Amino acid sequence: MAEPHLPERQSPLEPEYNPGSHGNFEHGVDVILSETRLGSILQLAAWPGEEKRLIEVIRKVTGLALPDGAGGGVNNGARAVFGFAPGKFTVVDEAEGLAQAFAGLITPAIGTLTDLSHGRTAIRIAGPKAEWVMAKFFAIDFALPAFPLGAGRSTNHHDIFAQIQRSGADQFDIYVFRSFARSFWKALCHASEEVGYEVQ
Amino acid sequence: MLITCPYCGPRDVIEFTYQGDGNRERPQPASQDLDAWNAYVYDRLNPAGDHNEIWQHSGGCRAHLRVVRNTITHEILSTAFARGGHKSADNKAESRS
Amino acid sequence: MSPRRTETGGRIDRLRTIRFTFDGAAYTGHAGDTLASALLASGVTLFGRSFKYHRPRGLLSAGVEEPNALVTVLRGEVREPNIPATMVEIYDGLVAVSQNRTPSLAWDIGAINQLGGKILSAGFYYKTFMGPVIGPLKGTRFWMFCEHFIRRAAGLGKAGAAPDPARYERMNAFCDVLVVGSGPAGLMAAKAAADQGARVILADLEAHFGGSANWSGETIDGMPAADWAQRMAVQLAGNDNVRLLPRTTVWGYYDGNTLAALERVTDHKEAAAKGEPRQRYWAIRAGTVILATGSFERPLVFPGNDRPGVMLAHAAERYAVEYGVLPGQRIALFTNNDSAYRSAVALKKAGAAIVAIIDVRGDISNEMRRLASDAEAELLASHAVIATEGGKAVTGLKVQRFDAMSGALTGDERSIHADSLLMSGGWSPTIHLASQAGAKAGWDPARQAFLPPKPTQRWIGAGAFTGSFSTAEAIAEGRAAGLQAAGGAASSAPLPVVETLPGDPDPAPVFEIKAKGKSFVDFQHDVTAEDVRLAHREGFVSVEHLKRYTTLGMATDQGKNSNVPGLAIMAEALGKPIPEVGTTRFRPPYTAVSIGSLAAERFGDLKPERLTPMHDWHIANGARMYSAGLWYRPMIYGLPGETVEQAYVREARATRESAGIVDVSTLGKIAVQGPDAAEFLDRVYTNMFSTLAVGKARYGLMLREDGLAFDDGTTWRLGEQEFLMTTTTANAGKVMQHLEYFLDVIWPELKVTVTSVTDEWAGAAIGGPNARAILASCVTGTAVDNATLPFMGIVHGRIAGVPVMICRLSFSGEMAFEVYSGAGYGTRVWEALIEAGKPFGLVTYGLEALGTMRIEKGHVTGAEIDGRTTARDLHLDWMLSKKKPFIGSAMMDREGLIAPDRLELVGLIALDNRALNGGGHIVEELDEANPHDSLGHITACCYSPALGKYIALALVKGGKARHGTRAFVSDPLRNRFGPVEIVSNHFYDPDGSRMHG
Amino acid sequence: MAEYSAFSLLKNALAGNKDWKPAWRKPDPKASYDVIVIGGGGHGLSTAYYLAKEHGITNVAVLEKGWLGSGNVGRNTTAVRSNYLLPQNTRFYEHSMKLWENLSHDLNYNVMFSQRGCLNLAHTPAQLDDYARRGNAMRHLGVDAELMSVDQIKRLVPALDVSGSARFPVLGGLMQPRAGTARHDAVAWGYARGADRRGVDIIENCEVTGFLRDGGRITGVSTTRGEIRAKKVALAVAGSTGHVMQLAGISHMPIESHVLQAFVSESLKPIVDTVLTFGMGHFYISQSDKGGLVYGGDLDGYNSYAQRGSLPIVDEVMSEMLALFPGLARVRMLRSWGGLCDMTMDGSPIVTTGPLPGMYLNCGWCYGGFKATPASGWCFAYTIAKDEPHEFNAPFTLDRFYRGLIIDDKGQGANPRLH
Repeated sequence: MAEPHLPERQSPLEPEYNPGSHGNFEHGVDVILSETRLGSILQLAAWPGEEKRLIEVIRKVTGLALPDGAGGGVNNGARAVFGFAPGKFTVVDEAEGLAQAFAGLITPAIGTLTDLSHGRTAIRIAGPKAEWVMAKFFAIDFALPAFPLGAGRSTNHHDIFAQIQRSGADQFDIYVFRSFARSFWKALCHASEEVGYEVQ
Repeated sequence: MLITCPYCGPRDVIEFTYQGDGNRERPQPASQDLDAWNAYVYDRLNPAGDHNEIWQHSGGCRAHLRVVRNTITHEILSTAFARGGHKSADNKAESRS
Repeated sequence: MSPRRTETGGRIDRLRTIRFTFDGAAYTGHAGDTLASALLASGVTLFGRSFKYHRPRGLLSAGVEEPNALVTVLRGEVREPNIPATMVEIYDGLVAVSQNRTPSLAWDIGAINQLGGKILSAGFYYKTFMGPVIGPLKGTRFWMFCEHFIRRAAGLGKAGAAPDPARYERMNAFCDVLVVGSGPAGLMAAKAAADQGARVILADLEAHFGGSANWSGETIDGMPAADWAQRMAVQLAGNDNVRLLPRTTVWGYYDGNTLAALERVTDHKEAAAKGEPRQRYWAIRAGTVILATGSFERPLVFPGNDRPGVMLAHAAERYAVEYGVLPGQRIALFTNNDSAYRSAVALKKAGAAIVAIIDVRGDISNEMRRLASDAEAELLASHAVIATEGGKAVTGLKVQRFDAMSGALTGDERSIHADSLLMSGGWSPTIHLASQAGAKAGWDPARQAFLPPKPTQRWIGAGAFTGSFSTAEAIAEGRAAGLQAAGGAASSAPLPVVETLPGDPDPAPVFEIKAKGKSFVDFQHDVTAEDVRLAHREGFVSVEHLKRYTTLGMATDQGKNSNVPGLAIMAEALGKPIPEVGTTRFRPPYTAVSIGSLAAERFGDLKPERLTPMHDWHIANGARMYSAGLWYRPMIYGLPGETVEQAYVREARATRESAGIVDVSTLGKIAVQGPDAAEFLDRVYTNMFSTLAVGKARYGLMLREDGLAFDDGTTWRLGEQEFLMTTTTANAGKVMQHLEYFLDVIWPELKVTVTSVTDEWAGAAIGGPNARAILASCVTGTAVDNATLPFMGIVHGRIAGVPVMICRLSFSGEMAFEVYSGAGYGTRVWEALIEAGKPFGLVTYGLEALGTMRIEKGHVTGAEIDGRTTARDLHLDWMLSKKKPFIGSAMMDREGLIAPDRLELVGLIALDNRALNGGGHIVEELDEANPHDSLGHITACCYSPALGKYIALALVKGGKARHGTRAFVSDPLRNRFGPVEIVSNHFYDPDGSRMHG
Repeated sequence: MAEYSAFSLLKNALAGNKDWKPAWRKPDPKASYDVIVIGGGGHGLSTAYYLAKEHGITNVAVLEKGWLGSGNVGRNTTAVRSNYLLPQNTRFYEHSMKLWENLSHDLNYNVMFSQRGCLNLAHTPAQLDDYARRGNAMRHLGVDAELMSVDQIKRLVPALDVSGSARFPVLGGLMQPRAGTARHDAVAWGYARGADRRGVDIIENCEVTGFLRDGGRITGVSTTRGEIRAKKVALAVAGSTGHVMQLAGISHMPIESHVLQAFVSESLKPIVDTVLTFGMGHFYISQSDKGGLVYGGDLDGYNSYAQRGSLPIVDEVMSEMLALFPGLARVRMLRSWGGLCDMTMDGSPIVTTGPLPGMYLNCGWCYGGFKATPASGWCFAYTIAKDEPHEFNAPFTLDRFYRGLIIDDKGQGANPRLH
């Protein structure tokens, strides 16, 4: 059932989204901030014991093979998946309609699918000081050995819950609740001023 | 204080919500034994020493954990998913307190 | 003569002159100076006034333990009070002022307190100021009258009201090894750990790494120790796995090897760079901590020991060697141990005359005698200082023969002319962090000091911290600690070679010289040896009683100088050894930390703002916003000149007459999915959900485990195994945790997932007689007529080209619909509805009108479900299923929850046609002068356009039984009294004909 | 023992302060007493004082495991108020307030009770209505309460940010003018001296290690200083109630022990002249006579007997403080410490006979212990002396939870960390 073409979604960041260089950029831009505006953000959950079957469905639909282990994940540019809780995975796609691709495959025997494409906002931070800026918010270890490429983490900054995937050696994708996204974005920009940042 | 979530690894206590005494047994839903309900809702084992507790990793994976923690030193002796079973294998809190 | 800058020497940059002011006078110093060293170099000896007696005080120390020289640093209007001058690095334009003096530091009227002398002894205030038992000053009045003046006299610096424009930041850090302190022990530890490949953080509270190496005058590996330290620091800086944190005080040792540190990032700079924080608060999770925090030199307690010019010996050495400043020209030293001899040699070398070394000990080693003669000092063994002379600066001192065993003074007094008196009472390891980490310190009778306890968390000690006071020991222990912390094997490689002056680390057990005059133990708080003995006499003998009764150790230096001497004096009074008096358990912080640093990134930004998808539309269209928890919601969309009441009455009336629309996106929404979802909801709600048909919604009520009402809302069955639960805005998070708890802990066998989807959906509720017509004109893909969309039915369609889900339910009591769309389309759908509503006069309404219409309908919200009410209290007992157990069912009928005198929900109508107030109480008999016998209170109130009356909901004893009776509103807080009629809470359209259509 | 007064102070000063006597004796325990009070904190000492003063029962021992006043009486933020919502609490705390108002005279010890008021700030209209409900409830019980406007608040506390641009602007507040602060240690010492002067034995460094029984009846205690018998054994060990009740064989109680941290800043010239609470979080502040800002916030939120706090609460409290006082960012926190709170299932205390024969129980003070000190001791003494509660403490039974007669001022249910 192909959806008819849908209009563009409104970004929650809009009035505060100011492309260009900011902060202490005269000394170099050390992080780049952007909203990735993904078409699909899904939560997939498997009943205990059904995780392997769910992972197999994810591979079939997205072509992404999840590595073993808690918080494991993988990212191929357009699509990404990572575990964020026992038996639970976030699967994203640049394109809309990923939920329909899973329709019928996540059977009641396996688990559930919840579409959060509107409810979560994806923010990317990239650059040599990405770890430094992230450490201002989250009490988790962002060093590469502790937080490997592709891996996912669930954490929070006070009231703001976040899922984070490392999508590059010095790049993180942060998923926050849409209603909090603007506040978090403002705080992220503020914290990035020290190192100089560019909004793309 | 750091609590090692079996899924997320060691995390700061700020990510967790305390859900109290983990030794309590909820009566069967249809039970009319008011004493048992009262004990479940109101009474707490409150030892000075090792204690079985429930914590939720509310700022992380949101799983509930069974944690054995010393209430005097705050040392955490073990953590496990609450889903795993009803009590921690070695109910130290009751034997030591 | 006075202090002066030496011609050469010191680690300051003599080519760079820095200009600053102190108490309005202009001074200069050099780059590398502290405010203390620069002022001392300019001849300043008077730095502050003490707390109680306002005695003139000079520098006691050169570091973080300074109790006397506290200043306020000004940055424009922003004030930073109580900063030790020893910790202020000067910069061009620095403005510092002295404190606790009127009108000036030199002439302070507060000094009159010194005349109070013995009346103002420890704890005197507990014994007086109680005032008369009768008359106008009875009770607390006389005390409060006195207190008014006491408060103004007390206090040190002044805080400001101007908001601090600086930025503060928190940084989360992780490392294998955290090294605290960068003296020779810390440097060796950091190097050894780093060489093993460990992630290392090295923190030191000073601006430069090196600790004692910077002023010890020793050589390490053939080079001056300071150069050796610098070379080590440079080497460490070159390692990727090492983070160096200068100007960083590790102040707290918390559970789980979590340490808190404060980095002063820009305090020493004229201005911060763009985005640069003033201070950075490091929360460090360390695998192992190496405590190489060194030790403090202790003062000696003798009469006049607080006169400006009396200083700790090592501090003078530091001023001379590190800053090129001599505290005096003619220096005398008073000691109970060997370390002062090295100080004497250093000061002599820097150009001062050493007039005497007064040592309480009789048998002085030949090595020390040689050092004394190197310093060309007269050595007075078995002597003690019994007085100092001078006004606001030392001009001389008196000594007498002293027996260290008995403490007896004998023989003639002798005067010595000196402009500086240096003292050394032995050394106390800086064990604060180890003590914070959880264990009790142990007394070492040889060192006459408390040594660190056995570790209760993962730390290793090294250097003077452990009582190993020599640099050679520090270097060996540092390397061993670093290797151990990083998991490396012990090394037998040769250690750096230290060349130093000789010295025995053990002092004589002499803390106090008992002679006539005030001998200070706690300098800042003016606690004297006599005060300690008074505390003993009155029975305040345990260490905590001593502290609390005399305020010993409660000053800004936290007892760093006074703790051990105070205990020693009490121990002597009790005739017990020192450890039996007790040891102080140190608590965070090690040194005072700015409140701004702790608030960090939340300073000026306490809580995030939660915004609905239509937020910007509301602002652009004149909504006045209401802060509800973290959310912002429209309160009214006021027209020019309208009052709040006029606006909500217009909005509510227009809704009832035609149609209105309100943003309901903030309602909590939880996806409840899985094969057991219906069963789960049956257990969670008081009423049945398994019987709900797909495509229908039902109003549900939840109780807490204890049987009281918890939350309510509608839940929609979207599929056989898929529900969308809505909760009240305020309780969304609590309900989510409640559900998760039961699924995870109580009923893990249920196959259900719950997911917060509050933010996934934008919600608009459109209600009123024309609501259906408006919808019909803009919805495609579905009909919205009564057959297709009956009451509590759900349909899917499109508005403005985007998918929407519409449920026909009503909070306003009108024919109403909730329209949900993906949040990214929220504004688009909202605008389409507004456009479609134009022909019908659709109004946007806010929380006030929403509240008005719900009061008219008698629906409950958080004001009534306040955690103390039951379903019966709220007349919701019809929702309590008798067919199944549910959470709270077993507990809800206990005697206290069904008692006849409980508060019950009723409606009220103001009979005097005046507005009622939320929180007003209800009484049977009005007594404005002495209100009494409250029956209950108003939970919500409004002007009802539908009834043309001021109405309210209230919780009132007796409830229904009072319907139709008269009572009074009694609101003394707002002086609102008047008659009301008690009626049913269902004011308007009680049989629901309007919403059923 | 000498009365304290300005005159005695002067006389002693002229004598070089050599003649002052201990504020209380340090006796060895006797073999038996009429009443043993376990716990030499504020409540235990005030209980002993009022047993002697009001009921003439002077053959009393107060047993303290450490130094007198080492528990919460010396670890609190010193606020005294009776601004509760529910009448059971308001009546009790108002009785306490009346005792406070005359306490320095009563004890001949200046406890420095200063009625500088307690102001609860409101930040939304709904909160203001909520406070009005509470204030009116107080007024209907004869307790003072008034609403303050933003302008009045600004005049009272000029350093407070009352600008509309604050994240949570101040809309008004509920003031209890008779509330205030007292010098916490002085309360313990004053009661100790008062009880001692009436013959009570105060025995420090005497830890109870078990209970003596005759059949089901409690007949005394074993201690680190030997066995001591008594006709009545009264517990006033809030913070350690769970632990001590276990010694009596009662393993479960409707109580959890939690850590509450408190903080003090360096001394400042006067800047906060009342007791102030923040409405959009959990923060309260006052300023001591010495000039330190004394403040605190929420519980750490988990069971603890450690008297040591955790870092997240430190950050939270400071953040809330600066939301109210942005000018204090450069002021420095000097000390932090933790106290152990008996948190009950409804946030209200337990002062009752039993639960075992011969035993009397005073516990569950949650945050309210310090301000309750006089009334707690007064009511507990009454209950011990008469074997029945006074009407002020009659609602504070142990079985009220089970019977649904809960006194839940905050409406949080059986979740102790939220009270």
